[in-house]
Amino acid sequence: MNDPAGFGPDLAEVFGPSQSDGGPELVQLLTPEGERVHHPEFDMEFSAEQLLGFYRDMVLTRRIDVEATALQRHGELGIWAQLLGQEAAQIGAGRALKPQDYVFPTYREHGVAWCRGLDPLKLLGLFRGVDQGSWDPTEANFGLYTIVIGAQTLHATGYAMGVQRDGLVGTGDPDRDMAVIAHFGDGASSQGDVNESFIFAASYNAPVVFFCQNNQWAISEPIERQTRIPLYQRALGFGFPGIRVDGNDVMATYAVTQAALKRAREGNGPSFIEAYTYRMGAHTTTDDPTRYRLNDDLERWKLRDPIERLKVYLRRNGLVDQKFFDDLDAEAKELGHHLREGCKSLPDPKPLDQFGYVFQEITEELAAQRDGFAAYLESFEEVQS
Amino acid sequence: MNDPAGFGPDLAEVFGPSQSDGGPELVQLLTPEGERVHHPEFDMEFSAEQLLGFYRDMVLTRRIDVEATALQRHGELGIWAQLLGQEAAQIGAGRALKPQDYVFPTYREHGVAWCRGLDPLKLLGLFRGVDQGSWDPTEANFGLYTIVIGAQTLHATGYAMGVQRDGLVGTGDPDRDMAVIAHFGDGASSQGDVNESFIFAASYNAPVVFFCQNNQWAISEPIERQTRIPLYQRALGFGFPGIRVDGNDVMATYAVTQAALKRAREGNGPSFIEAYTYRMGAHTTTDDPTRYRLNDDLERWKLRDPIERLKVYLRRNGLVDQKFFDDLDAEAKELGHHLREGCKSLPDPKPLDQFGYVFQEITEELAAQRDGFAAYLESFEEVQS
Amino acid sequence: MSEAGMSTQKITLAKGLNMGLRKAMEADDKVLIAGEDVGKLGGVFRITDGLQKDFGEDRVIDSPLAESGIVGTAVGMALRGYRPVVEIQFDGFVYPAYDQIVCQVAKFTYRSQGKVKMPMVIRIPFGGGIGAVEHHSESPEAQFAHTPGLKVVACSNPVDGYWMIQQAIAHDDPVIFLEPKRQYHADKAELDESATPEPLFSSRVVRKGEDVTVLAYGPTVKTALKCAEAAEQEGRSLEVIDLRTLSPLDMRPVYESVRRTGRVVVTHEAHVNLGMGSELAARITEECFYSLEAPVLRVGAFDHPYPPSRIEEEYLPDLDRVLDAVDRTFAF
Amino acid sequence: MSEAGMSTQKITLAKGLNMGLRKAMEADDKVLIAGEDVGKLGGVFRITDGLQKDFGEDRVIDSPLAESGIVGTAVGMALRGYRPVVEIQFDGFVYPAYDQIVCQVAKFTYRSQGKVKMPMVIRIPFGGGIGAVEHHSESPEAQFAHTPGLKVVACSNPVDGYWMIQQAIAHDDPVIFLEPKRQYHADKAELDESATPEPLFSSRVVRKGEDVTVLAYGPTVKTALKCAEAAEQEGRSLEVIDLRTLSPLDMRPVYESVRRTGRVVVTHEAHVNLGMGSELAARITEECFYSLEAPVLRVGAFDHPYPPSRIEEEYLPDLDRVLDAVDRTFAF
Ligand SMILES: Cc1ncc(C[n+]2csc(CCOP(=O)(O)OP(=O)(O)O)c2C)c(N)n1
Ligand SMILES: Cc1ncc(C[n+]2csc(CCOP(=O)(O)OP(=O)(O)O)c2C)c(N)n1
Ligand SMILES: [Mg+2]
Ligand SMILES: [Mg+2]
Repeated sequence: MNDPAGFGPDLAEVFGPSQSDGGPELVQLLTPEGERVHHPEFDMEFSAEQLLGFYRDMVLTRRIDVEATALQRHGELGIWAQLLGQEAAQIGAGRALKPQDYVFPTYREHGVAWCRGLDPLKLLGLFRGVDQGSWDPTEANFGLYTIVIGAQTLHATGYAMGVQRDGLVGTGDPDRDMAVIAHFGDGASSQGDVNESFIFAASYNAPVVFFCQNNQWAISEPIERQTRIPLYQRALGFGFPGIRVDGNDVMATYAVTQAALKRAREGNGPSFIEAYTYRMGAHTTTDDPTRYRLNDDLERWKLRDPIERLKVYLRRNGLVDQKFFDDLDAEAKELGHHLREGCKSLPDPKPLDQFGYVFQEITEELAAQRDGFAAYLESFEEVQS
Repeated sequence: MNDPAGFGPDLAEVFGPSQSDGGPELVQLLTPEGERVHHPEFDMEFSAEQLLGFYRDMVLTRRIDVEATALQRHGELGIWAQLLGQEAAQIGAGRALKPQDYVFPTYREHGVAWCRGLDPLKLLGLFRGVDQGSWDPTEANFGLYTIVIGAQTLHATGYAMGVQRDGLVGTGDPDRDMAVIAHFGDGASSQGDVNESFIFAASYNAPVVFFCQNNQWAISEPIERQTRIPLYQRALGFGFPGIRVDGNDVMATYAVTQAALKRAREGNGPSFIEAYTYRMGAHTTTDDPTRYRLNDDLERWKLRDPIERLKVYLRRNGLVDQKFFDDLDAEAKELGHHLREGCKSLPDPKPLDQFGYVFQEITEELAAQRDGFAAYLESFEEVQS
Repeated sequence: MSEAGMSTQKITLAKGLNMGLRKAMEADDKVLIAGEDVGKLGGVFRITDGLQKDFGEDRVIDSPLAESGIVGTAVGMALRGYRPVVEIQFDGFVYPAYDQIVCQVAKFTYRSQGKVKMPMVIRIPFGGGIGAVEHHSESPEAQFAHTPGLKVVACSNPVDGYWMIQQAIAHDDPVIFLEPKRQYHADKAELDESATPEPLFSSRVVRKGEDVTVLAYGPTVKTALKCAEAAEQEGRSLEVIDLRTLSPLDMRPVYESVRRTGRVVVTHEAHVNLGMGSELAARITEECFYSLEAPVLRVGAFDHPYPPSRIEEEYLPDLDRVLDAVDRTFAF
Repeated sequence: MSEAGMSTQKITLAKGLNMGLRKAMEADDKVLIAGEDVGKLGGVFRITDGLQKDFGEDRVIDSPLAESGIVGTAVGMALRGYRPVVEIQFDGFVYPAYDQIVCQVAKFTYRSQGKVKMPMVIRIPFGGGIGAVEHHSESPEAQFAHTPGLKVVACSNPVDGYWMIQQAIAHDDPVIFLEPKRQYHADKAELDESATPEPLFSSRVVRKGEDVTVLAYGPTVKTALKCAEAAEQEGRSLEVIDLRTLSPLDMRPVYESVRRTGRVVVTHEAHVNLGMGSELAARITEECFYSLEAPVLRVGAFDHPYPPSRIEEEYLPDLDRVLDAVDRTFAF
């Protein structure tokens, strides 16, 4: 992609390296082989406890995913958006948050939800069709899942503008300062809303971190359809920094996200993180990726499995014993049981209640519709009895 | 705007210099003082004939603007969007086009329209309210004025994708190869549509030049509200080159636009030009800029007047004689006369005709509405007669 | 200000809205204003004139030129506990924000089963008659009224402007707030700030009559009132109702009126096809079937796009076209 | 293929649309398809299955994930003489493109006084009943029908799907093409490729009857036909009309029917408030005032957002609710 017309900057330079392995700009602290490496800017020490915590989070998150996928196969969920392969990106990001930070997720942030302490059962409601993912977002500062691609990035930016107005940025008190994180996918980066959120965030220097999981695919469309340069460079065009991190490396993701959040909290404005990862499963349980991608790719990415590499590292460095794995296994089983049983007993929504959710207070108009419907339903019961 | 958190690239470096004079990256071939300067990348020789042509174009374009503004004051136009100060940007861009190229304008591209050979009278229709700017866009490959900010940048990109499909890019024959140019303002750069057009253009490597007149203002909002880095750098985030050119320098604008169009025609894809200029007048004739900007700024920009500097250059280099100015004066007067007389005799639209413009063929439904309206109107005439 | 005898003054609609916004901002510091040019310029119609000066740039926010961004960030601010009042510069420019409005603003409360409040006001200067170019004279109300989760109101006069904007801002659900732009600087009315306003979501009989019910809102209320005067000359008594609220509709006074008159004409600037008139006609016919002497007749914009401004007055419903419809209700 | 006796086959709606698209692409190489996942994947509903393989990436274009971009670039391609067929992945995702659709697609011809053609088809899988999450079951038709400059059609069965998509593509004005997604893979029908289709913008009586006229389109046509069967058991004869075209409306067969039956029920999945039923009710009442034995009754979605899928069948109009309305038309 060089420029024979000699117009402007050298594009080869701007475009950067091929994207297949993330390129040299990829921030990494743990290689796919479980080798600890260092980075001039984002290096960090982790305690054994922290690492075991990450490991546990990733394993349990994967368990949630596996259980939910099975529940869908058994007809208990209408659909499920799998996160298989993206555990490190989500746990790294999720664990970097402070309690006061606020998260705007897409529909796939099951791992981040886990870090926020949301009962994973609550995630199933949307996919089972018993609610719209109707948890209280203020409970764990974890917003509602958003299905319209990219819409939540503007909400995050506006929320961050609110935080600024509340005087909770750059106070000097790290336990008061707040940051907002907006999750979205590589495909989402093409939406007008996402680009507008960059503009607003830059214009107001809002304390928001744009966290993009580049899992290489937007359903069947490869990342090359959305951008011809590494995605993290998009941010530079808007005047704030972008970083590409190995999204299958929980340490690196944690380190980079933590730095970005700190930056936001301290009043230094927005930043963009591209967590370079791979969607190992289907887009959702209704998707058939064999129609559009090569098995070889999948096999290659399996070698970069986020859980495996941390396991190798923990083992190799004697940070873990068999009991840890056994306990975790038991915990995962317990979690699976919780989800299976819980899912089936999620209460079905009530048709008449729906009229009452539309507004803070039901309108006469809606009440009349509800009452009419109730009378109609009763007339049936009368007939039947 | 440096980064105490040490996150990512040095922002001071990325953000570039202050924007008040366009900064060192400004491509310039003629200084505000009428001094010819050279540029390592975009230097170019101009014949006297070319320069006199530019001069004539700018003077006549300004005359159109002045006349239209006066017509509005006299109640002959409902509103007028002035281009005062932006003549060089528009003539430089307009003259760089080949006949086969296609232009997507905003509502202020009167100078570009002039270069395409559109009778300026046609521009008045929209502002007088006798039509919607309803010229035939295929006549001069000059699209219809677009009022919804940024919408036309997507049309331009799609048109360019069509040109690609027609095999009219990179044929090796400079008289067949086509490029498309999309005009828009600094404010427009914040619209989702504009950013999406960058994404599509980059993704398909479409032969489109994004030509942004940064006139420093979007009505009352200064450029700093839309971007905190020089606007031309936006393009880099999308993977294609951006250039900032002195939009008050017709030579430089011509040189840069020509190179960008050539690049597009030859199949090397999109590029972005920021023509750094200033809106010397009000946003439109209904605007009152004294509410939001300093007279000092205006005075400073008057010193960079695009017409004056070329005049100085032409004079100083003996490329022009008094007869040229006299002839041009007469021509401008003639043009003014044409506009004044023509404007007043533009035929009013016919209410009944409107029903027939909605579709290629009127529907029964609309025909019935039209006929009902006609009957109603007739009933009045009967009453009155 | 509100001392006895001192509290009335003659104001335009623009002034009423401006005063109402100011009151709302004084009353609750969570109230924010956002939009294009709302700051120093005071908006292209000057409705926010002086507010940024007095309340600062943090509360009166000049936005980048991106309507989806304006509404989308306002959603975020509302989630953070603010009460954003968004200005859309002209009706025709609300569409880039349409997705955020119908999929996000309208649905947050429902989606969360009432746990999330979305107290947002989206102000839209609407309607034609100001000699503008394309996209500056639209009447998009039916599209919002069709969307569950949004409330839609239209003011028609200075006093309502003053009260309704305050009520809308104080309301906990999102409100699309339509302002008849051709009325901004047209007529003055006496404002008594010490009065008690009617509820926001209520329609109002603005002229009593016996023969035909004329339903109007926003810019056509004035037209309807003029019709009533003209009709009176001809011995016909029109009852005029200013609907004020388009969603929810307040049908009680409408039904009550129609049961008396048996004849209805609805007039709005929006296109007739699937405009508010369709819904009103359908509901009235269903509820007052045996009272109707004639079908509900609708007088609105013809079903072509808004025309070039030189002929807009022939396109918009006017006195004669409404009176013609009134006549026609007697021809059935 | 079209040899005598060989030309009929049993197809689903998905297949009919796929075959129709293929025919259109074969007939005119200016026809392009664009949208998310329309290429290798063949679209999430497989409507474009195999087309990219056979017509290449230049004619079946996988787009970046941006609906405004998809429609906006399609406008540009149409200006260049192409005939783009845009796929919106689900009804709820048409809104980011709403501005381009209502301000650009709908207005180019009018703006240019007919000089510019805008031959674009925007395919939207619409309606509910597939157990999906939010935004995947919307019925946005009324908003488009309210917009002058757009034509809006809805197919209801495999054979119509096959013909109507070809007719829409061949048409020189923009067409919003609604496909009832729950029917894609539901029923099969016999397609005779050698038949001559009815005009695109025509409604069709799909079942003759005497007592009540039932108007339906898209997914509710099947419901209406089932009602007619059920009603027959009870000795009531329903006439069912598949509207097919929502804008322009083809009212002739409707009026003709209503004048005979005097009773009308309209059913659609869209919200009742300002849905197509409002317009139909208003027009029918105006035209057939003295033929009506009862007001036009509307059976649609309740006026709350589309609910969680476990209860969607109770939300959507069904056999019982339509029959209930039929009964009610006799209660006036
Ligand atoms: C506005 C909009 N358009 C289309 C869709 C349908 N859709 C759901 S997910 C998806 C792909 C998203 O890709 P990406 O952003 O990369 O996220 P990922 O699914 O890979 O996590 C699409 C097209 C949608 N939900 N919203
Ligand atoms: C979508 C949309 N929003 C708002 C407007 C109202 N408006 C007209 S021009 C303008 C400012 C445009 O600024 P810029 O893009 O810099 O172009 P300039 O007028 O300076 O040439 C605005 C806000 C519009 N026309 N379209
Ligand atoms: Mg992805
Ligand atoms: Mg500008």
